[in-house]
Amino acid sequence: MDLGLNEEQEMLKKSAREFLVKECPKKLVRELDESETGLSKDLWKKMAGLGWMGLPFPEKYGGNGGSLLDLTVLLDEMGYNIVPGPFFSSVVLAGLTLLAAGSEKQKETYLSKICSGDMIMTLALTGVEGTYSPASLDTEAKASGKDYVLNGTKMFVPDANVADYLLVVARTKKSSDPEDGVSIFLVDAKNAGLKVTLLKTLARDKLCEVSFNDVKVPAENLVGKLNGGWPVIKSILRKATVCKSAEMVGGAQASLDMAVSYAKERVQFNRPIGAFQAIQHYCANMVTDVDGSRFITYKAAWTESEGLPADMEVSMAKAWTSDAFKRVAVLAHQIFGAIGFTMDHDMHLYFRRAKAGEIVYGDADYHRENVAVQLGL
Amino acid sequence: MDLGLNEEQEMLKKSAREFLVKECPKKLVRELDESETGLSKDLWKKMAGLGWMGLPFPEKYGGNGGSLLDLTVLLDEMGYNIVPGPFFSSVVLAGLTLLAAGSEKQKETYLSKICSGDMIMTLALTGVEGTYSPASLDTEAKASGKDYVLNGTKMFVPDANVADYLLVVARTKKSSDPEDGVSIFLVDAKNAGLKVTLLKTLARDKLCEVSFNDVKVPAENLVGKLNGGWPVIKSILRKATVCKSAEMVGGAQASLDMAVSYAKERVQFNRPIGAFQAIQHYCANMVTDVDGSRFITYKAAWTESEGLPADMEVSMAKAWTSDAFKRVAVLAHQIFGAIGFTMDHDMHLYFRRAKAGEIVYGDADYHRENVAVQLGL
Amino acid sequence: MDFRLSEAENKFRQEVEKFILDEMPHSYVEKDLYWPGGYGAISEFEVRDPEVEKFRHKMGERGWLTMAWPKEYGGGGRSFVEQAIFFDIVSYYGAPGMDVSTLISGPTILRFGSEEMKQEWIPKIVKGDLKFWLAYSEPNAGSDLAAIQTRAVEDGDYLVVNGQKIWSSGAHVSDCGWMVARTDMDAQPYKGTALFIVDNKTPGITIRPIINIDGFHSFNEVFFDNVRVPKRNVVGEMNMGFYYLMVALDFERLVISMGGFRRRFEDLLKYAGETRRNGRPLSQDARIRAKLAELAIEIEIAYVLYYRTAWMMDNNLFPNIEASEIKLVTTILSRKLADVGLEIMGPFGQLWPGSDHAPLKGRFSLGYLDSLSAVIGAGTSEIQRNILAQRGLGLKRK
Amino acid sequence: MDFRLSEAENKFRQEVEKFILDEMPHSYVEKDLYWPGGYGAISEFEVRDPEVEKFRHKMGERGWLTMAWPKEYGGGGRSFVEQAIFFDIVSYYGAPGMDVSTLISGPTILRFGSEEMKQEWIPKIVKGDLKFWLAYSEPNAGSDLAAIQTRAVEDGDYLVVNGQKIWSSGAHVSDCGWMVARTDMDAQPYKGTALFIVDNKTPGITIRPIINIDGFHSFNEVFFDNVRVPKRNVVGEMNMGFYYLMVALDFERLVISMGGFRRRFEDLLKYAGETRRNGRPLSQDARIRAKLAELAIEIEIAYVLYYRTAWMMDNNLFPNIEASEIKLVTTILSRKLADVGLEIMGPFGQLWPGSDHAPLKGRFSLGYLDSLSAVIGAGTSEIQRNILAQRGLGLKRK
Repeated sequence: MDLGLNEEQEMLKKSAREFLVKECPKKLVRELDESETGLSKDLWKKMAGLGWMGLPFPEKYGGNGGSLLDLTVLLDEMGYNIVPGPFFSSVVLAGLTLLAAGSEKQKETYLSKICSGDMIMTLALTGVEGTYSPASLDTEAKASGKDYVLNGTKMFVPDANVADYLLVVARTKKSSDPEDGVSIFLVDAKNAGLKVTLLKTLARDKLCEVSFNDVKVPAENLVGKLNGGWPVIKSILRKATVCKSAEMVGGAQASLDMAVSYAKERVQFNRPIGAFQAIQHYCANMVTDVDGSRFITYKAAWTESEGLPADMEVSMAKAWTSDAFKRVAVLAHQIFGAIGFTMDHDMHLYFRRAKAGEIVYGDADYHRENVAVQLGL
Repeated sequence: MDLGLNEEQEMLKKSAREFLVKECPKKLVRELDESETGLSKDLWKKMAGLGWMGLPFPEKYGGNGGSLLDLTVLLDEMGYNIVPGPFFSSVVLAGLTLLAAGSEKQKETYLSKICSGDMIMTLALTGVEGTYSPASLDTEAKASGKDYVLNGTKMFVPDANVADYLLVVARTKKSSDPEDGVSIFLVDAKNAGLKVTLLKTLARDKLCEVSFNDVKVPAENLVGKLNGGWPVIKSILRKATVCKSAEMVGGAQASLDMAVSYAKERVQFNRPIGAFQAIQHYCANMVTDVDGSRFITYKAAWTESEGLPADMEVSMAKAWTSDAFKRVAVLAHQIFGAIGFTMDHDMHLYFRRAKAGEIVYGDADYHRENVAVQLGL
Repeated sequence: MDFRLSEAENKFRQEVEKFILDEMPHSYVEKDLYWPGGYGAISEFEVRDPEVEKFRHKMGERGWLTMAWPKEYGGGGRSFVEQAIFFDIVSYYGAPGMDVSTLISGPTILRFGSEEMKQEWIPKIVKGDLKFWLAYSEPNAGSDLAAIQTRAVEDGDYLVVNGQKIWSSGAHVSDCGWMVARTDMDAQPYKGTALFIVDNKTPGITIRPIINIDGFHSFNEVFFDNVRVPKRNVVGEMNMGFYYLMVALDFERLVISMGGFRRRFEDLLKYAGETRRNGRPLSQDARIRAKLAELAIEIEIAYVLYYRTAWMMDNNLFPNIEASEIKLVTTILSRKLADVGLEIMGPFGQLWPGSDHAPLKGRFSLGYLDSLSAVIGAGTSEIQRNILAQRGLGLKRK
Repeated sequence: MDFRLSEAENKFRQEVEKFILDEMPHSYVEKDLYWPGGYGAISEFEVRDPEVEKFRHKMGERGWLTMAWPKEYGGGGRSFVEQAIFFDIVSYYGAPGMDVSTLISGPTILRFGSEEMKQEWIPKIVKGDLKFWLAYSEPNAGSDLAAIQTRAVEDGDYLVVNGQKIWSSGAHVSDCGWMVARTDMDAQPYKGTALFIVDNKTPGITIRPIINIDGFHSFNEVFFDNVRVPKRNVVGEMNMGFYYLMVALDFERLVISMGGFRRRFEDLLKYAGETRRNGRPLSQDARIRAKLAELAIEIEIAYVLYYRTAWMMDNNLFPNIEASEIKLVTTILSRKLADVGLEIMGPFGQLWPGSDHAPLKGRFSLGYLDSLSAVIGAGTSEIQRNILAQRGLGLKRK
């Protein structure tokens, strides 16, 4: 057993913390939250310069050859500081999909640009019902000569408003088994039949409605096997789930740290409020939640990273972390009191993200049911 | 609106409190818990002398002509002090069933003896599955000449070990509608084919397994209509549920009172533990739970007592009170610490009953589902 | 016991309902995003709407804004149960109604103010002519209200006020502040604090907006720079303000938007019945059923505590435990209703008001944020638990 | 990172498992009703079973009772991760294992005791010859251990002890008490308390049983009436006992019956799969599935904290936050496992051990009571939260 980070991971963590404090202050986070794009090109370039976009990809595509576990270490820190922008979409959702299923040529052409930060990509998965079940996939792709023609609407596509390309998951065959007949297509965001509408959300993350109206896609843009896309998506969803959990762990840790330091400063009734037992016990519950979330998430990340069966671990991590981050963020707000309820304060930035993180890739109920299935129930 | 007890109810409450403190000390409760019968004949007679057994029954049968609401006021106090014995079985379960469905002759013969305390009766309802669904009724009664012959096993029959008579709910007809074909029989506990086995339980209440082996019952002992027993049972279950809730409210109140007074006395770290904010907040949560339970239960009791549709109110009361009493009892134990974990202490008497009360007549999950049905879901 | 409304109460209830349905300004209904229990999305605290003013005047004419006051002062002479019924209906429809002037200032003036003061202020309050804001909290005096630092120094017929208030809801759209300030920094607050009315137009007052996390401007910081307040605006004795303030806290007991909870829950119930996911209505999911049932039960708990409190007040019983209990129960409910709502709505729940696909106008999404204020405003949950333990159960502080 | 056991660790795990399956005394298995996390139903604290003694000796021979001690003192020289693996297996099978002597007294003597003391006690502890009981708590010193009143007065080569201990698990079936008493009532406890071993056979000791709510006699009150304890039994310096005791609390960190949780959860899972109600297996009920999944996740949380702590100890990191976290997590789990179990079992859940129809030997019914002790024993949950806040997060006490 080795339950600590290795030296490179510790260094990555430390340097990410320092970089983000400096380069991604909360003022910028707030501006990007309120902006249409959510993207700071300057910050994006600097992150690319640090090799973050290439972290989990092989060196031959310009990546750093890191593991999924390395990526979660970085995401933990990105969650700690909050980094708006399409990193998760481009690297986790699109990049890992291309890596898993793309042809050599696709990887050379596109993955290398993702690694360099020159291309932003995202994954358009959930249909109008907003669920992750393959049965609910309602965008269709029909073969037409050398092309495929896509029709349908995708909901909650992250960062489609700034993406250069979209990986679109579409049904290419009707089948009694909903997992059969699903394919993935690389679609140029500039395609005329594609309409992207930014959705206004609680977390002010850039989720989009994307409609496809006779969108023509050349056959060479099929990613992976025709009709064989679902196993790829399943695996990417698992990876995205654990990556999101890691990001949430970071957010929970930051919420705790902020609340504890405020509890030490804020004086009421002639003593720091952190001297009140109620506040102390809130903090004790928070740190317990944060540590539990972190270790269960790292176990899931390690398991998935090693290529071991990880369905149980990943669902456990997401179910627990979704609830735990929410509990932590609520208690942090309780400690901050009225000041935390203002737009100028940082706490709500985390509180919003706790909810967004809980919702995406299945909430706690969804993953508990997955755990029940894995338990053989 | 009138949300207070009337004068008679206040007097009943006060006199019950005083009587029980004197006549039913915890020493006696403990002895009865550990005994085989759970019955103090002396206490039973005194209670009968006060007219408690006849409280909700018409004067012509020797009762006091009180309402169901009056009965819940008394049960609240009986729960507060804890009164072992077959009161609930004889008065609530059997007595109210006889009152609702018995013939005039049955009422004159049996109900009057229940009122005087000279006869103890109970209701044998749940079958081997232990549920309250009519589909699970597995005791059968077959007509045979002028008699009925009963076969089957009843589980969790309260106080059958001291009952003179049992009201047995049996299936007299198979039907696609499980609510159809259910009948109620008055069975002499001395009947040779009847075997009563006391079950050992967490709450040390006297629940029994009762098996019927060709038990002959004369036709005149049919209570209510042949095959028409289920609506009666449904109404009795609703009444029993609200009566049990009232008893639990009393238990929760007692747990709170005991814990608060201990918190004022017990000194650690040079101050009463009740001065610690953690303990104060526990107590605050407890009193909120107790008051919420009391008012929602009284609303249900009043609604049922008035003969208004009360399914929603009763299920709300039982669902809430089951959880609330449990929360209160757990916090009380936390305040008592190690001393509350000893057999000589009183607190566990309540803690055990919180669980027994939660289980009987449907737990919180069961009643929440009922509420969902009532909400039209 | 009788949990039914009396015939008169029922008639009154119908009267209020009809009035609101007939008269409620459409402009108000349109923009209403109020979340029950919360303090951040109350549109009356944002802008002053002439239509709403008119509506309040009509309520005032009926004596409804001050219905539990004695008739001699223009009150409605109605019971607290009737007031509770009124609030229930008003908040069910999200209508504007009582405010600081009618709920806090008026009753305090009636109890502690001079006859002169009553003559000057009460009639206007009764009619709904005035909007007051609450000038209690300061940057270093939140839960610890006794720590206020704003000073009021006597100067002839005036008090000269210097200092700062914060979290002042609707100060920028109100007429007057209902204010406490220290008259003697060395005395205990109970003996060195004045409670008075300050006109917003007095020179030296600067109001700065605070935008809350809902994105609303309802809170303000208010700065006082040598603000001269006539002494006749002081309530009762000069230095007894803190005492009056503490007593006045009891007047706020029944200010709970029970109807708001009921309404939003009905919305959610309807949504769960009508929305299909994975091939069946959400309302068929056992876990969702259980969650909705839990909410229904908790709303009922709040209602029984609510009417019980009103009934106690009508019967001269002192419901101080119940008041804190309701606050705890309803603020927890405020959060839970939003949280469960969002869980049920899945990814659609996060859509913000104004989004095309947002279920139920995005109210739950906003409410999810707004409910953070419920457990903080008007005495945090921790303060409520302290009160319950200390005032209610007699536990010592040390 | 690597969450897998190494080959050696795996081998050791198998070795322990085989040993237990082969050697565990049948008499012990029969009567075992231990509930994970609880303190009230540990049969070793009730009676002294010669079969169990033999079994412990065999463990002692393998060095397993003191496996993380240095080899020079007869320890196993194994890692804390290995000790954690050992505990996991031992508690999974409900086998007897380490006790106060091996977990608390031994390590304290090794760290603070004189060479003479080590020579006298360590070899016997290693072999499993001795059973110690913990003489810490007193009637007025529970959470507030510094308030102990039992006195130890020096008299030549002896300490003369007078006073009373309470909650002393298994005192009546042990050989020696591991005891603290005040040597100087006027000094701070850190400077006026001795830590020493007292032989149960010393005249003046009276042991009275306390029956706990499970119906077990495991607790005792122990009275000391001029009990003469040789000074050579005092650990380290005469007045430093309280300090040693606080340090020793850290030695208990890994005493968690993780395997017990795992085992009881597996039982429950099986029960839910095999038991039908209303025409279908309980495991098909969506709410029951959710509850079982929750338990599985919380057990996993406890496991990651457990191994993380062991790993930290092996790497000379100081896991004091984690220790309190595990205590909180597992004691909450102790209650929840019993509560959910009983909910799932419906009315059958309440049947007590010995009842014919009791599911899973009635363990959950008993466990439901016993879990009340989990959140109290060895530092209440409140004390754990204080520690986390103050020691772990640096919040001030005043």
